[in-house]
Amino acid sequence: MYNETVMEHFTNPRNVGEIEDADGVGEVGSPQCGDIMKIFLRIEDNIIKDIKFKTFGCASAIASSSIMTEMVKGKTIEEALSLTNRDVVDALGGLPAPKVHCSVLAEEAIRAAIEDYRKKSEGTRNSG
Amino acid sequence: MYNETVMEHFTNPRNVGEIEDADGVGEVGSPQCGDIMKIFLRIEDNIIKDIKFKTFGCASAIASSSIMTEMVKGKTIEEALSLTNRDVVDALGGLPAPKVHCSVLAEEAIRAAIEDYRKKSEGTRNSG
Amino acid sequence: MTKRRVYVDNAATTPVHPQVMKEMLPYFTQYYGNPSSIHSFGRQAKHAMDKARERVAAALGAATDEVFFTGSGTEADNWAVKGVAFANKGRGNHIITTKIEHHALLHTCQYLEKHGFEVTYLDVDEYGRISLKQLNEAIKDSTILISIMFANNEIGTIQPVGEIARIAKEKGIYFHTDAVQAMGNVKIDVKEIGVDLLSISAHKIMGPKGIGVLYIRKGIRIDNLVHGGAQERRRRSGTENVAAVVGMGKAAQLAAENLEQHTKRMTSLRDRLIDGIIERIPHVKLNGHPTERLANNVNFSFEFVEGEALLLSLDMAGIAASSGSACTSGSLDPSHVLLAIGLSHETAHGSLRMTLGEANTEEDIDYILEQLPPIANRLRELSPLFKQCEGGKVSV
Amino acid sequence: MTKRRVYVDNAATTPVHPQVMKEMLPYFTQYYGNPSSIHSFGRQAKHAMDKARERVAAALGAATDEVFFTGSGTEADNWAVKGVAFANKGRGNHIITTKIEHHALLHTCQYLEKHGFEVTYLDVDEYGRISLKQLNEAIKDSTILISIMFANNEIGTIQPVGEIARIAKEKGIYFHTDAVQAMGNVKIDVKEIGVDLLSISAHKIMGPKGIGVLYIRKGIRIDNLVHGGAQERRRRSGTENVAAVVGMGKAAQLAAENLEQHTKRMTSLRDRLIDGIIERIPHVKLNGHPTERLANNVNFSFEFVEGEALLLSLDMAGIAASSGSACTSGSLDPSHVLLAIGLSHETAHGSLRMTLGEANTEEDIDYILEQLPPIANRLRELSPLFKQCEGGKVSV
Ligand SMILES: Cc1ncc(COP(=O)(O)O)c(C=O)c1O
Ligand SMILES: Cc1ncc(COP(=O)(O)O)c(C=O)c1O
Repeated sequence: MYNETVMEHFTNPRNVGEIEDADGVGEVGSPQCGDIMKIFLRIEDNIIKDIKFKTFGCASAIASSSIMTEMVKGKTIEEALSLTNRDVVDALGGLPAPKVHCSVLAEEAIRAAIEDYRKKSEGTRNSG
Repeated sequence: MYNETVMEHFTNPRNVGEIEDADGVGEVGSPQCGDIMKIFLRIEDNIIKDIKFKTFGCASAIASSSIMTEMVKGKTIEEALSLTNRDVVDALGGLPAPKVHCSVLAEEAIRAAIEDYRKKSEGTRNSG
Repeated sequence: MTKRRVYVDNAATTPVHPQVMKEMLPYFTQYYGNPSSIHSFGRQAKHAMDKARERVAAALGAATDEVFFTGSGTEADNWAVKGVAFANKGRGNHIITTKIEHHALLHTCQYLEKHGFEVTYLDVDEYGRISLKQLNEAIKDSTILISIMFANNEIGTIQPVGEIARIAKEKGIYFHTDAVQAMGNVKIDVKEIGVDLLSISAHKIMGPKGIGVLYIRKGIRIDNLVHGGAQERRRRSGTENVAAVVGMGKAAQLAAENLEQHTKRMTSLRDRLIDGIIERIPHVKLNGHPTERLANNVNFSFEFVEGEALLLSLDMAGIAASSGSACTSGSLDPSHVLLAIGLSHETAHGSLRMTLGEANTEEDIDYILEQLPPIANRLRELSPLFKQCEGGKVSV
Repeated sequence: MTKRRVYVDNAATTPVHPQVMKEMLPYFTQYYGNPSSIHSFGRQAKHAMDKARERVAAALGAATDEVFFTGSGTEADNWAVKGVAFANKGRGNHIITTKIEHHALLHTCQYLEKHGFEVTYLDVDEYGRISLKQLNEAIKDSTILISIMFANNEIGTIQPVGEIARIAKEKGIYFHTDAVQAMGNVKIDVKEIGVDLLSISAHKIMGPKGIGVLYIRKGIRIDNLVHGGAQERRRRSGTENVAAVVGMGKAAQLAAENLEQHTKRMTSLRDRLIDGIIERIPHVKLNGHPTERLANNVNFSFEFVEGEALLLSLDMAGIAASSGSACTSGSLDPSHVLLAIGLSHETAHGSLRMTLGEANTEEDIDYILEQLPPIANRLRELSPLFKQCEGGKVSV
């Protein structure tokens, strides 16, 4: 069903966990749909210094989260925002058709986390 | 499909043939239905001295003809007329349900031949 | 070291029993005749069909001419419901079934709704049992068929089919039951139950796939589903699948003969697995009825984790299980059965079904009990829905 | 001395080819998973299904997602005709077929006539061919489906399916062909023919019984026949019959690969048998087309004798043949196909079909040619329709 890359990321997901006092947190999906992805960002100088995730979902959701965190870690915010779900699918070497939405979730999750970071930093800027 | 008695009568039918100048001849069935039975009788003193048949039809039609000729040979006309298709089926040790009509044909054939004999002998009596 | 492989997905399908295989084998290459042919090859095949039909009839307490072979359990279900519906539409257009039927039943009913029939889908309680009171209330003058499954394929809950049959008979309504999962795990006697139509499938009882049986009580008005040649006393056409029919005959015979011993063993393994999971893993919920459940069915919800991830992790440990019915595990929707017993969507997503079979041993169960806790734990740690407290205690 | 057994009823059914059997075998007891399951047992089964589907697609010149496995050729025929009829009844209610279709087609059409559809049954000529002119004339604005068999199961006559397809396409009407008998005996390329739907059955091509295929061209509007789980891309429900699907795949592959060599050998054996019978037995008539006929089909009428008696006598000599289609030989009515080509009832009753297969040899043919004349002769002597002239010459 899944290729080796997907299975490898499912079995040994990278960057699992939470970041305390993260600069940005994004959560997408819903338990009803069977997938929730939560992303924690540590950002310094517009660069994603650290990223962690927690995912409730199937193997492809976990693998998509994992590979996405690898792809954006160390990148600028703009680079991270240019990531598409297609990039995630390609990096995983493909996903079965009914599972492609998991890669969409990964794209949405990193965007949500960055948006949260921007809101927070605006807040900081405004109040600072 | 057929029991051994039926197959034996089909393979080695008794009293096959025709009787020249028979005292009575009966033919029942039709080629459309796939069965024709023709019976030839030699009758002396009200007794069936000889009987022959020719049958176009399936194995059970041939077996029914054969065993029927054996059952009535040497019998009086009245005895022959009392023969029913059930007797034929029983003597054969049973026929598959869709083939029971073959035994009916045998009953009808002997009746038809006897009727022909009676008509002919009435004719003889009347003219003699 | 070869990895241990533990197959606990016997409600999805079972291996063919060696004795069943042995009886089937000659009918592929040696006795290959068409049972409709009158020559010796055909008669051999016909004879085998007759014997298989007798065995199935004996296993169900039916007469041989009430046993009709079909191409699957699904076809038997389709035939029962569509056949009765179309043949009796002069009498009424209302059908009663439940919310927890197999898709073979549900999608057939939905199809009939598009063709002028009205269908009532009965609720079930938290254990998956229907209410006889609700059934009684649902019956109308136009009701022509009640179709309620004998035992559920996901949660194993057994329905009170005898009482349903009594209600149906009283009202002069046909009663069909899908006994695909019940067969081999529960005693089935069609006359004792008083059922009019009953479906089974061979591949759930160590027979081959692609063969089912519909029991049709004598005198039932029912249309054909598959038209053509005169096979199955003109009621179900197509060259008979002789080898599979022979396999169904043997499988049904074995299922009936070994019923008591089999269910005793399954119950003991099942309870060892249920108790072991409850002991070892927090935040789990047994789905289905505590006692009125199939001897081989274990179904748990694991809070905070998703079923497929659980399945794949177990699979990597050599354990083959399922999350809901075999048919839904490819889908994205949570099981309609788990929702019907009142689970939330996320709890339904985290369900795991393990259905035991002939081959399973206590060692298999212990292996599962060893593998499952760390797997559940790992996935929970990945899950944003779950927070591990520092003291090792678990909270949400 | 063991009696010689010569099976020449390959249009009724065939033995499973050893290579087919070999590929099927592991899927009963070893790789027994349900292809819908996501664990390794399920994936093995799924993989086997995929491979079989590719093989069938390659054999028919179809895409893999145009290949749908069914429980039989009969089910494929039922599905094609009912599925198209019900899905397109908004566009019209008229179906065109022929008088010589298999019962799977005819009885399906008769059923549809009871449900508001109008069916035209085309005549055939004395060789069993339809007239394209009559077909053209039969087409109305309300025509939604033309279903005409590729090759006839009784007399082996092959229809001009390519030209029928062109006519259908021109008028925007779906064209289905029952290729159950054609498969393995005629080249089939669905794209080349331009057909929309096509049925085949494994057990006619040395595959197992109980498995068929319906080719459905992409974009065709068709209802389901069997509702339930999501198998076959939601179009045909029921746990996949994996072993049989594997068998169908291999059988289709072999049929396509060996086509040329097989038909060459069959044609030579067939003609040896036809010529031999005509030489040795008076008052016989070859039924079917002299050239546009299946390579393995021999069908004669023997005047003055009845077919079943002929069959049983041949059977006692170890020769397994048929009188009309496998499905009609249990019945009492003469074959509708033989009546449609203009035979009288009695001539139709006296028909004998011998359909050759892979296992047959020249020695088999010579054995038949040795056994058949005295058998025909004996039955003719029993027949009141036949009189032997004294000089040994034959008259009626
Ligand atoms: C022309 C034709 N169509 C359909 C069928 C039905 O196929 P099956 O026996 O697989 O149902 C047959 C054979 O019985 C046939 O010869
Ligand atoms: C309760 C129930 N009904 C019907 C079916 C369908 O049976 P089959 O797979 O033989 O079509 C199944 C299994 O898939 C089942 O569990």
